[in-house]
Amino acid sequence: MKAAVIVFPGSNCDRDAATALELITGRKPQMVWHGDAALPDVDVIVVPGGFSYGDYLRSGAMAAHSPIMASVKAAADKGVRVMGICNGFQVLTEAGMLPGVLMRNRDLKFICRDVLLRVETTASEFTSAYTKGQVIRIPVAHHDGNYFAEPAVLDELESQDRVAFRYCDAAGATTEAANPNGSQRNIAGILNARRNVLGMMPHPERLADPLLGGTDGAPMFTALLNAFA
Amino acid sequence: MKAKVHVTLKSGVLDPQGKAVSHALTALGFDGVLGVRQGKYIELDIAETDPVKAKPLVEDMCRKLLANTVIENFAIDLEG
Amino acid sequence: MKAKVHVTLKSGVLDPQGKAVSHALTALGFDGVLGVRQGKYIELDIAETDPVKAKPLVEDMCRKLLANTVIENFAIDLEG
Amino acid sequence: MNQTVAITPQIVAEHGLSPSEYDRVLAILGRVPNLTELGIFSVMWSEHCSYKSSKKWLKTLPTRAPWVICGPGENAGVIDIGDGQAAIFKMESHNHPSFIEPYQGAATGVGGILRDVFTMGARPVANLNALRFGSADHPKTRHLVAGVVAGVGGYGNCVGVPTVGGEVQFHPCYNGNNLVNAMTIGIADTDKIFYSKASGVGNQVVYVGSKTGRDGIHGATMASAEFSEDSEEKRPTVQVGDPFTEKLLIEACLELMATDVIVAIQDMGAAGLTSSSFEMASKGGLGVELDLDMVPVRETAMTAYEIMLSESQERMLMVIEPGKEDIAKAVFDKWELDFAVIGTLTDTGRMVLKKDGAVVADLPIDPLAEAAPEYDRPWTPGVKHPVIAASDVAEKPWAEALKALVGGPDGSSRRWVWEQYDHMVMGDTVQRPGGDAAVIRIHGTAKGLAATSDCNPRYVGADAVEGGRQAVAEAWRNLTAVGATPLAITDNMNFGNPQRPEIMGQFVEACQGMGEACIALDFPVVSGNVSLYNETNGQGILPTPTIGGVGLMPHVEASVGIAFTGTGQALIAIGAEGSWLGRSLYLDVVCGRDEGAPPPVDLKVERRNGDFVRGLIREGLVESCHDLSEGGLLVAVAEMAMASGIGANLTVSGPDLHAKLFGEDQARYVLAVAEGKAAEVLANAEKMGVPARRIGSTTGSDLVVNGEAVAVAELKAAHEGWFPAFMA
Ligand SMILES: Nc1ncnc2c1ncn2[C@@H]1O[C@H](COP(=O)(O)OP(=O)(O)O)[C@@H](O)[C@H]1O
Ligand SMILES: [Mg+2]
Repeated sequence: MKAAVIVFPGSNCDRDAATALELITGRKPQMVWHGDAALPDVDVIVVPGGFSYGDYLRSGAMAAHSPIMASVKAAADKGVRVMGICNGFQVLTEAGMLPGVLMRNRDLKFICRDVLLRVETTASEFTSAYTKGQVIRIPVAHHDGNYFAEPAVLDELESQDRVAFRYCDAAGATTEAANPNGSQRNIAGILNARRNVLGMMPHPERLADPLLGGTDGAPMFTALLNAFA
Repeated sequence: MKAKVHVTLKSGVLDPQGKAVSHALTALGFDGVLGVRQGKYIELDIAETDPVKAKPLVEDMCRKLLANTVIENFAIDLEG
Repeated sequence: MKAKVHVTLKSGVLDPQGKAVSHALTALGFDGVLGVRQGKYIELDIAETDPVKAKPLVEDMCRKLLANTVIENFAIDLEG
Repeated sequence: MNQTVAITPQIVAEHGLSPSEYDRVLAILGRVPNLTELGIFSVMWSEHCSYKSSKKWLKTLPTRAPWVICGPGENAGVIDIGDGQAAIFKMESHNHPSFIEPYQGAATGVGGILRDVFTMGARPVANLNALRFGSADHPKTRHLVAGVVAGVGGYGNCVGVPTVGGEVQFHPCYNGNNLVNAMTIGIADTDKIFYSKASGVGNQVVYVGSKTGRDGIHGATMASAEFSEDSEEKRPTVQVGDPFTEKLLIEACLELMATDVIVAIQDMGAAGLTSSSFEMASKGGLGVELDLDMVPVRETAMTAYEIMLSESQERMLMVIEPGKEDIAKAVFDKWELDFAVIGTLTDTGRMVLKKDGAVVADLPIDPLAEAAPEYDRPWTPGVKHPVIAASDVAEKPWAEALKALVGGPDGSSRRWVWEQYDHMVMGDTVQRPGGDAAVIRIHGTAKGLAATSDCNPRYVGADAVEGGRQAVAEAWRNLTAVGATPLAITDNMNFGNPQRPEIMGQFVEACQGMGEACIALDFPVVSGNVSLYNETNGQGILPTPTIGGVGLMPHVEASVGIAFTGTGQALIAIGAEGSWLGRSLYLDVVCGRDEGAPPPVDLKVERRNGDFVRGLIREGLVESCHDLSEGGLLVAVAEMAMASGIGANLTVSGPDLHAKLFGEDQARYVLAVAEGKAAEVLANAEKMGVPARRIGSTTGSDLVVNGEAVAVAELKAAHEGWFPAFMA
């Protein structure tokens, strides 16, 4: 599996994503500077977390319009897998590659902590190594993770089985109390219609190494690896 | 010339910031705060001096960057 | 009645957001962006109907919460 | 033009120079300075830049050890951590700005300390923050807490450096002067460390980063001046931070540092371009000539005075060899940062500033630095307080007392704070906040760094010698409790007005105590910062020498946390039985008495007990470990239980049960060890002459003391509930 990680000015989980990818796939991803004209020929593109352009104006807004995103979009249209984590998810929505927006957290505060997610679909190359309904523990670290879309859009996401993860409690119930940021219908991650683009607020790359306190994030990368085995 | 842009949330979109401000004002003892909505105010200094040309230019800026039209409206005032 | 509040950075205070927006607009190909300043726009719905009383009330809100007068200015418009 | 402003005694006074200091200015120059020159003297001789009241005593602190590569005097301290790598760290205060504008004051505090560290060639890998606020029921406190915490997080999260530890305390002495002490740790290769000493006549002086504006002019003098009631009204200019630009600056500097272009580099911190250029030239024994028209500015018509005194953030000054500008410029262009050659190094020993083709300042560098005032301020020793016998302290039911301690402002969980900080970014956080010390893996290695910040100002206020010792010992103990070898400290000395002999006495005595502990524990001071005049209307803060400690783990996976890891483990107490209630949290919170002498620190015992505990952890004999500090034995055990949800059954026999459970005697730890290892651990302790005794086991979901039970869940609700309820 060949992977690339896009680096914007202000990205800061680019190295974390690369470290996790290398740990699990055994192969170093290519780091692609936003100003580079061409995207290398890869199977997977990660748009990492961080604060591209400081998250000024709106999270992800400026990065979404950088030239490299046009190439990422073109690659996705050809079927390349694109995974947006945290700020990467914000960039993908701002770029119109995923529906909805990520607004300021309900409590207006930055939140960094482990949350529980329920795996809503295994019908994607990102989530196939989990079981449907499985409850996993993954950290969030964001100020703007409050997923919003019009009800019709949410209905469509649900009817097409495109909700990848929801915030839930230990029993798997998607309660209000288990929702860290006020996201509509507890949505933590979604897929595009073609199912080759995933955006999620939680950071699977942060719990992929047992030394860091858990490995529930690792199956995301294993699944991708298997898709190219 | 100057362009003053107001970016506001569409009605129907929940505004956590506005809600928090309203809450905080009440907590500070300000009674009678019925509602608060928070938006952005952006002042642009542009080289264009012809309002007829400036208007669509700034609209384009709003659509491409300054506002996210999924949830936000924008309004533009041009000045001298 | 409605109070429209503009909170802007005092002149001379660094505006990282405005700076970044200006940069991004130029990168998007908008020439002739000479400067950008970003502020907040807050719409308040208040129970008070008398403008003479509303003005000092909203001023007080600005001073206590909506603006930090160390670095920000505020302006208030009252409506209907 | 400012050159024509007449220098009146009033203008001199407004610049914070005393008449005798101004006489010195006249003597050095042999003429009246112009306004720009006066401004330069004023900031260079401010308390903040010159350490004029504190220098004499700071010099007494031990700063050496075989692993110290660079002690105080540079931007940050440097220690050897093996394998060709160094840890570079420092702590710095941003107290006054954070009181006036909590968000930006705290944010720019973090930005400033980050620059101190990466300017030396280190990639910042961890931030800590020690925060002290007024009493929880003071009307301003919540607003300050909210703003400061958001500011610390806003900056650190955006630059992508994890904030892994710190402290939060409340005390009425901080009502008018909160403390914000920020610490950064970075990692560099030992052969790639950059210093600020300029060299090479003819080399270029280069400005990089953000443009210069009119912000924070007089910030350095403000930070050294006592507050009065109306300074809140005057609201002096504070700087606004731009963490995005800082992130670019980090990446750009580190990229350029990988080449051989940089001769010397210095961040522009307090007193901006003035102190950075002055210090670089002064250290190199050289002169410097700057063309202020070349300085990137973001406002029009800035005067020389303003350019030299601006404290705009996210700026650096470098010396590079001529001919290498293009390499440097290409890097800064890539990161879209300003880059300008603004001057050259000369052999004149003078600082010459030009603007609009004219010389606007011409000052001798060495005399100005050497003649910087240094005071031996009068001081009086602190009044000793009586030792309070346990039998003179009311004995309240333990469960009630425990709930009050873990569920009050002092003892409650700080989760509300550290969950607003990204403490995991960079993917190396092995022990997250909430334990004794944070542990991060050194990226790409099996090693780890541990970090903590500590001070108990109530102890220092009661006895500054003992309190100074204790602060250093507690930092050492917290590092030990995770299994790390403590290596060195940075200190942030926060005190009141040094012109009052009793305050100066606190400073002198705290230095004495700290120094003794540093020597006994092989734990030298490698960097630090002094913040004086923390007073409002003559009300000083408690003396607060915050200690930031750093330790090393050869095998990071061997580190332990405070959370119990299972039931059926033996609980072993290391160190003497509790007896000391003077200045304890119990006496203060439960009995409403903030009285007596603080617990004495026996540094030999401290070292012996700590070395023993660390050894056990390294041998893999320990499941979890917690040192005993505020609240004593029972609070420590309760914290271990609450962190895990697992209960414990303890047997502790009276008399003076309250002192045994809540006494704050020093040099103590609680260990949870596998039942099968308990005998071995106790036998080892006996061999080493370390007091150790079995106090109980981990079991169930209740905390049981002598047969009486409290649900851990109930304690946890109180512990986790206080902060969010307070801030709601
Ligand atoms: N401002 C803060 N930022 C980050 N972590 C904090 C902060 N305040 C407290 N903590 C964390 O909470 C835990 C408890 O702090 P404290 O009670 O001061 O510990 P100790 O008594 O062991 O010194 C520590 O892990 C500490 O790092
Ligand atoms: Mg501790």
